[in-house]
Amino acid sequence: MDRRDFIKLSALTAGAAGLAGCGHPDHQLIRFLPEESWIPGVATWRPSLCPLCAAGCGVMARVMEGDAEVVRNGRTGLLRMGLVKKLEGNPAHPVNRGKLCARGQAAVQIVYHPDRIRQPLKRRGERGTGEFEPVDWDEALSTLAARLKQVLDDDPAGLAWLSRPLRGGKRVLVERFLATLAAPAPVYFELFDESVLRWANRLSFGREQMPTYTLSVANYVLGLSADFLGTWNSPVAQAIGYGEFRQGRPGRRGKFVQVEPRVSQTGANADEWIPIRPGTEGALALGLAHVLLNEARRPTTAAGTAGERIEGWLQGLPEWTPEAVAEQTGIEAERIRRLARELIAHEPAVVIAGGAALAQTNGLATALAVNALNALLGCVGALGPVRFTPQPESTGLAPPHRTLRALVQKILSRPESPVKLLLLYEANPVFATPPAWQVAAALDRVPFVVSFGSFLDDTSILADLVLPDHVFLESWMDDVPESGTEPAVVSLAAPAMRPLHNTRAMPDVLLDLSRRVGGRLNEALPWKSYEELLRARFDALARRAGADADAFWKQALERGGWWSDNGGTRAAAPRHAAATTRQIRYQPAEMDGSVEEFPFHFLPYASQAFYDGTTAHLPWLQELPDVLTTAMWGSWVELNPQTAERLGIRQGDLVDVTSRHGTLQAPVILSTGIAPDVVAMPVGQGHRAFTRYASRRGANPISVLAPLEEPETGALAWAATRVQIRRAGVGRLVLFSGGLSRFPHPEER
Amino acid sequence: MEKTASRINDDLLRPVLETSPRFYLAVVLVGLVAALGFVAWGYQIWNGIGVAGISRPVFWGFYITNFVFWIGISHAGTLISAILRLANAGWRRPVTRCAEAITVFALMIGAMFPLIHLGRPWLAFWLFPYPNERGLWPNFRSPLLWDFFAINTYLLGSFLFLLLPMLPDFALVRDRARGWRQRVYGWLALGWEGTPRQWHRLETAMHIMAVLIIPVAVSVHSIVSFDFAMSPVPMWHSTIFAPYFVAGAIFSGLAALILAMALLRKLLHLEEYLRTEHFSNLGKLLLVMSLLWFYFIFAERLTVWYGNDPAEMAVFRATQSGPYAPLFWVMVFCNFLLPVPLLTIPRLRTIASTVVAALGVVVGMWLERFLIIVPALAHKFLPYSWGTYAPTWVEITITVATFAGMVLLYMLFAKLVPVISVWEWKVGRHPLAEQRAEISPAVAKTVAPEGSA
Amino acid sequence: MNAIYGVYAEPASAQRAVEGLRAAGLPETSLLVLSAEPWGEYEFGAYRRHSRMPWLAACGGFLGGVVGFALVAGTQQSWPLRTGGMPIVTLWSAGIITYEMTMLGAILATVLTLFVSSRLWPARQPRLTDPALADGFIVVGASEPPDHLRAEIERRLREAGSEGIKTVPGSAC
Amino acid sequence: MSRRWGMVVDLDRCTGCEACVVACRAENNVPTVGETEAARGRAIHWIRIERYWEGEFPNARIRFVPVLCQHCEAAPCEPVCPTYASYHTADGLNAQVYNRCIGTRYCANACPYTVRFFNFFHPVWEKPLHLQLNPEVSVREVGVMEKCTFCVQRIKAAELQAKAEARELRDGDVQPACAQACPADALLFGDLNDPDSRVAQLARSPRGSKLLEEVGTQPKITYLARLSWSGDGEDR
Repeated sequence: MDRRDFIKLSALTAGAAGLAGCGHPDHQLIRFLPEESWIPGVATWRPSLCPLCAAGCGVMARVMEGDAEVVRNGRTGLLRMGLVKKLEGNPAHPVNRGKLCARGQAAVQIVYHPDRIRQPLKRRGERGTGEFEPVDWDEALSTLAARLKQVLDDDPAGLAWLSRPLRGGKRVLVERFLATLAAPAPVYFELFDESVLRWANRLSFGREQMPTYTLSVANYVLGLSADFLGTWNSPVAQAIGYGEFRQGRPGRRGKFVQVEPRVSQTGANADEWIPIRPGTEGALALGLAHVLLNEARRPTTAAGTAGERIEGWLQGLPEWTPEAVAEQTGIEAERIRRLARELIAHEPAVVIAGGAALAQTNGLATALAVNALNALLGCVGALGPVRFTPQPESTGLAPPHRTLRALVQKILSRPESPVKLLLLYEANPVFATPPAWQVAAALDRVPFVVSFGSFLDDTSILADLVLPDHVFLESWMDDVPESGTEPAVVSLAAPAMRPLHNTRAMPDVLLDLSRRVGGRLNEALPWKSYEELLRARFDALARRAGADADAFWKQALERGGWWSDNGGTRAAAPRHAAATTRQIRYQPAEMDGSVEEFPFHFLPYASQAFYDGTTAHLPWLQELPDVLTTAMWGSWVELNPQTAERLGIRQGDLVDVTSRHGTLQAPVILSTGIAPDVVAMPVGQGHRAFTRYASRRGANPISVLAPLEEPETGALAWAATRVQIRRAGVGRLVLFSGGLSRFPHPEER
Repeated sequence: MEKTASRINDDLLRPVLETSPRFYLAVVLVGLVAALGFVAWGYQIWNGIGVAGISRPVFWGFYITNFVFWIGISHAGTLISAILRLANAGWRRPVTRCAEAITVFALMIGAMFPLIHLGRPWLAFWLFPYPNERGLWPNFRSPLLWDFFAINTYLLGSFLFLLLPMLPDFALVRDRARGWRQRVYGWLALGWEGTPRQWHRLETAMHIMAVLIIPVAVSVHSIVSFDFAMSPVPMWHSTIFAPYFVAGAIFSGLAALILAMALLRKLLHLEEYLRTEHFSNLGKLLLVMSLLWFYFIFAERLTVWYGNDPAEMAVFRATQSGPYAPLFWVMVFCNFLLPVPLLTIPRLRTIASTVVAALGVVVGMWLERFLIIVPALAHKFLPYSWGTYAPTWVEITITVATFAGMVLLYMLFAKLVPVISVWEWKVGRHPLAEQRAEISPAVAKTVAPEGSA
Repeated sequence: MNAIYGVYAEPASAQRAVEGLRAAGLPETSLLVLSAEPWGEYEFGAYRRHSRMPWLAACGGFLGGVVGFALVAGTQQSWPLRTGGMPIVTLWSAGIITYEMTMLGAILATVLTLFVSSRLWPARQPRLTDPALADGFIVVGASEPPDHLRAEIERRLREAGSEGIKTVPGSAC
Repeated sequence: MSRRWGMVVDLDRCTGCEACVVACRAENNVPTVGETEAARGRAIHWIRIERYWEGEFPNARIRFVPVLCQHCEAAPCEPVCPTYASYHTADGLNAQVYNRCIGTRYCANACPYTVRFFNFFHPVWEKPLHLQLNPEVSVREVGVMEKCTFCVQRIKAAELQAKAEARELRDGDVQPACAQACPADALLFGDLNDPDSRVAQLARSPRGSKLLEEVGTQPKITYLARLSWSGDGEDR
């Protein structure tokens, strides 16, 4: 809005205020002249992308006009603008085909969250107290530019980037930004990043990426601790396939067996749930392979490279008899034999391992064993249920957990932190790492921390400068889903609405910053805006596809991205040469804490509503009853009723969950679907700070985790902690279901 | 004889004509408690009905319990006095007015509860059938509309039933009092003279009213039971409900009447008028109703138990052995185990023990209403959506306030109106009073019927 | 009002007074009997004529019932909204309202009949009151007595055992 | 021929992911009540996924049952409402007219499925969360019952659209928010009076049954049974 508009408008509102203005403060606001024209009551649909997990679903945003209170040019006023009212799946998008999960549906609340950061903030009080004062963008950026220059002059290694794993244009931008400045490579961190499985796929199949499970072609699914219908990999795509698998093929209903220590939302759908001792999923896979190799006379070579990775495979896994495996896993030998026979009898069959199965010190061996089993079953490849989405560019990342630990160690290695400036973007490691990693202590020692966050969370509250990003619906978005789709996909979306607050898109801020810093950066990052960067990337894609660049761009914007229509088109997808040829030996998982002192296996799991905690600030999700426990607005610990009775604990009692690394308190929910020596707890609550809805609510299971890791990838073995439990009083549970969890039996009258 | 008549007047009109400071003090105290109820109600209207303890699925709680309870109490009066009047039971004479007053006040209080419990009480008038701008009439299929008609009919009917025999007593006060009382009571007496024609018409009217009011009373509590029985809620959807509620209503009404009489007797020194025989007779009635109540609850529970419908059994178990069991067994004690021995064993049958039994029944019947409403709603068909209920201070305050309100109304009534029908009491002393239908033919012959003159 | 009357403590003497007045030739319409309690078991206090009150009550009831049914059926049809898979005019539920309105009609008719026939409505002042009435005495006398009978009436009233003779207006005794 | 909107819920497809629950909330301006009120049993979810455990460890199994208003033909909630706030529309919807509701909560008691929800307090959307509100759905005030409408606003919009294009409504033109979001296609919506519609065809499935059929409410939602598999290779 320019000055003239503003004057016109002031006159207009002065008149209106004279008529109706007294009383309500809303009426005294300036009414800005609309920047775009809207027909009242008519909805427009604009493609966008769901930013909440790595699945990368395409969404359609329903935009309608409305009066928003906004700040423009330093003035607060009402602006008639297009507002996103609802998110739905983009029907054309190959990943989610018009469907969207609960978290994706709730993502719209991120835009309108009352605690969103509305303008740049500068720290005022002590670090971590959350006291900030607003600054304007120019001042904020000059401060940052000055700092950056100072760091670069001193030693570029003093600059660090910490974010969740990035893909597409943002990754290109950030990596080129850092590389040009000769700064260290970006550090990516995400709790449930599945780097173990990626690494295993690289070793087994030469693909360092998550697999795509095409359940609609499977006849038998054996799940190993993978919550593939809820929170794992590409849940919407997998759920679509699951519907087909069950009832989409007349006369052919797929069978589904889930093996896991605690019934997950996914396991709840299984025809058969088999509890297994945590960390022994790999042993089961090897036991099944043993039966197939020895009874079904499958040749050992049928598993190809994937089999060669396993020590003893080519010899037919002689040690892994069902009896030996039964001893480890707690599953009867007969049952193991039966499962193996079923896998053969119901081809194509697929084994899906993920989540807690791989979050062990032996996670890589487990993943490799499952890969080999799948290869033996012949289900990997273009026609089988396990496929690999062609990737237009390299997806390989340095194993994230290891890089974060390296960063922390680097900061703590010297009395004065060698990292002088930390740029923080969409990662919350203070919340999502075990205390022994000392992330908070490390961040505290960095002299200047800049956050691009839209909210003050456990990590960004430590920032010295907050440069709030646009949220996804206000930004140019792109993404390259690595699984969940058969054709290669590069998603693209223009902003679905104008920014609500005085925020700026992170990529544009980086570009702005590079102009301010100047020099080599200007040449390396020639784009004026992120939009231009994306356009350049799509022009390259268009060239590769031999299409007209303008039409290609326009079509991508309309559809929500580019994907090859016939599903057969394979973009250049690098196959990694096997990093190593050595064989992996399966070792029993190492657990932190002795069985005697810490009798219970502690199983954190990604929660249905909050995943890893990034969506805990959304009231819709706080009030979403967890489907298995019906709990809302809090944390809980799941306990087998027999165990609870033995310990004198009843539902709703508060318990201390103590590991060697800490104690947390949460109320108990009794569940028949959990092994007696396992306690489970959802991740997502227990934020020290994360808006009015999530701050100091519930408990954070990560805060008691041991810092064990999978040795090859350095991934956190987040399911490898043992705990003890003690009743601590009466807790408070908020349950949606006030009744029984089962139909009452016709008992004795 | 004239001395006696004056003494009766003195005894029975004294509370009307003289007021002690203690009365004012009591009125203020009781009135304060009642006023608290209005404060709580105002708080509820201002903040939303959510300040009450109801929730999903127990959408009805204390308020509807109180509604059913007070409507039940209202059956004390009119029904009992009408039946006794028709049966020409002489001992009824000092009892009828106390009883009828209970009816009117209990109905007034009970009828408030459907309004108190509304989510949007300011729109309560939408329940009334009147031509309106919305062009929308209320839904006559709804038992709540039936309640509206039944309660209004009953309230009007019992008010008139109470009012008519008061006219001669108003005339009496008018004739005895001086000053403002004379004017006010003169106006209230509507020019009552006491001619034989008036006496005759009054008695005929009372006879017809008694005949009419009994079926109305029966219908009122049947309809209150229909509020529940028309919904497919486990243990509500029952054919036994209408008579079960009517019996329960009479039961609790009788108990309330006994309590009221005992209080009046003590406070107004009416020992000579409300005598042991009255308590003994009412006690016998209470005993009969207690047995009848037990018969109903037995029939209801036995049927459910044999039916073994899963949904009904859930409610059955919740009340009998589940979370509501303590309340249930207290109810059985109060309504059956306590009153039956107290009222059967002659040695125990004193005024005091009758009062104790009545007190038990009032408590027990309140619990019975609660136990009909809450456990059933809390255990409907889908166990996932079962729930619980706990009242809040708002509901408790309003409940207590209505009891205070009842006491207050009764105190004011006893202050303004002779609480024992003076003329009916006097008639009771006539040696031939009960034989007036059989006037000796010799006397009758000398009479020239007015019509043929 | 012009009246002359005696006050009697005993119903038997009141009966004698009534019979004496009749013997004196006082017309039945002038005979005045008042009491604070009904004396139906004595001839003077009995009122023989049959009342039409039950019939009027029945008529009121019928009228109320018709109004009740018309209200239900009429409103249900004036804006026909379907609920619960029931017909638009629901006889079973109309029955309840019809019943209640019938009873209401009958009750109102009864009370109205009482008020009108007992001259209580429209409200007015009593023709005669005497403080003795309240104390249980029975008033027997003549209202608007013909002048030529005054002395005779007074005598008869006294003979019957009156506690005192009063005249209205004016005072006696 | 008039329409009769109905739904089929395939329990063999439902995964309990609760996408429908949030989709409904977003579409229909369902208020969030907050922790304290939710703890008192006052959370509002027009559609919920009931889960029932069967058997004991280690043979425990779970059943998910999405429960929403069944839009019964003989709906017990309708006749008990004194103000016609709850009534039956010509196309078979069990409608709730918020403006007529005075909050007797009688309908909620009468509903055997407990799918009616009450606004115990005035709903609050902390600014600027209110900007998300769907302008096509009214916001309910304190003291008013609310429940699933089968997204009547979408039905009306689709009918208008069809009229504008001078054509009949096609099967699949109307999708309530829950069915649209459901990844596994467990929820399917359509016209039961059209024998060729997918919903009518599936409603005839031998796996079909009605929830609490015995109560006599004649619900318009058909549940297709979840099949089970004993593990020895046989379907049951």
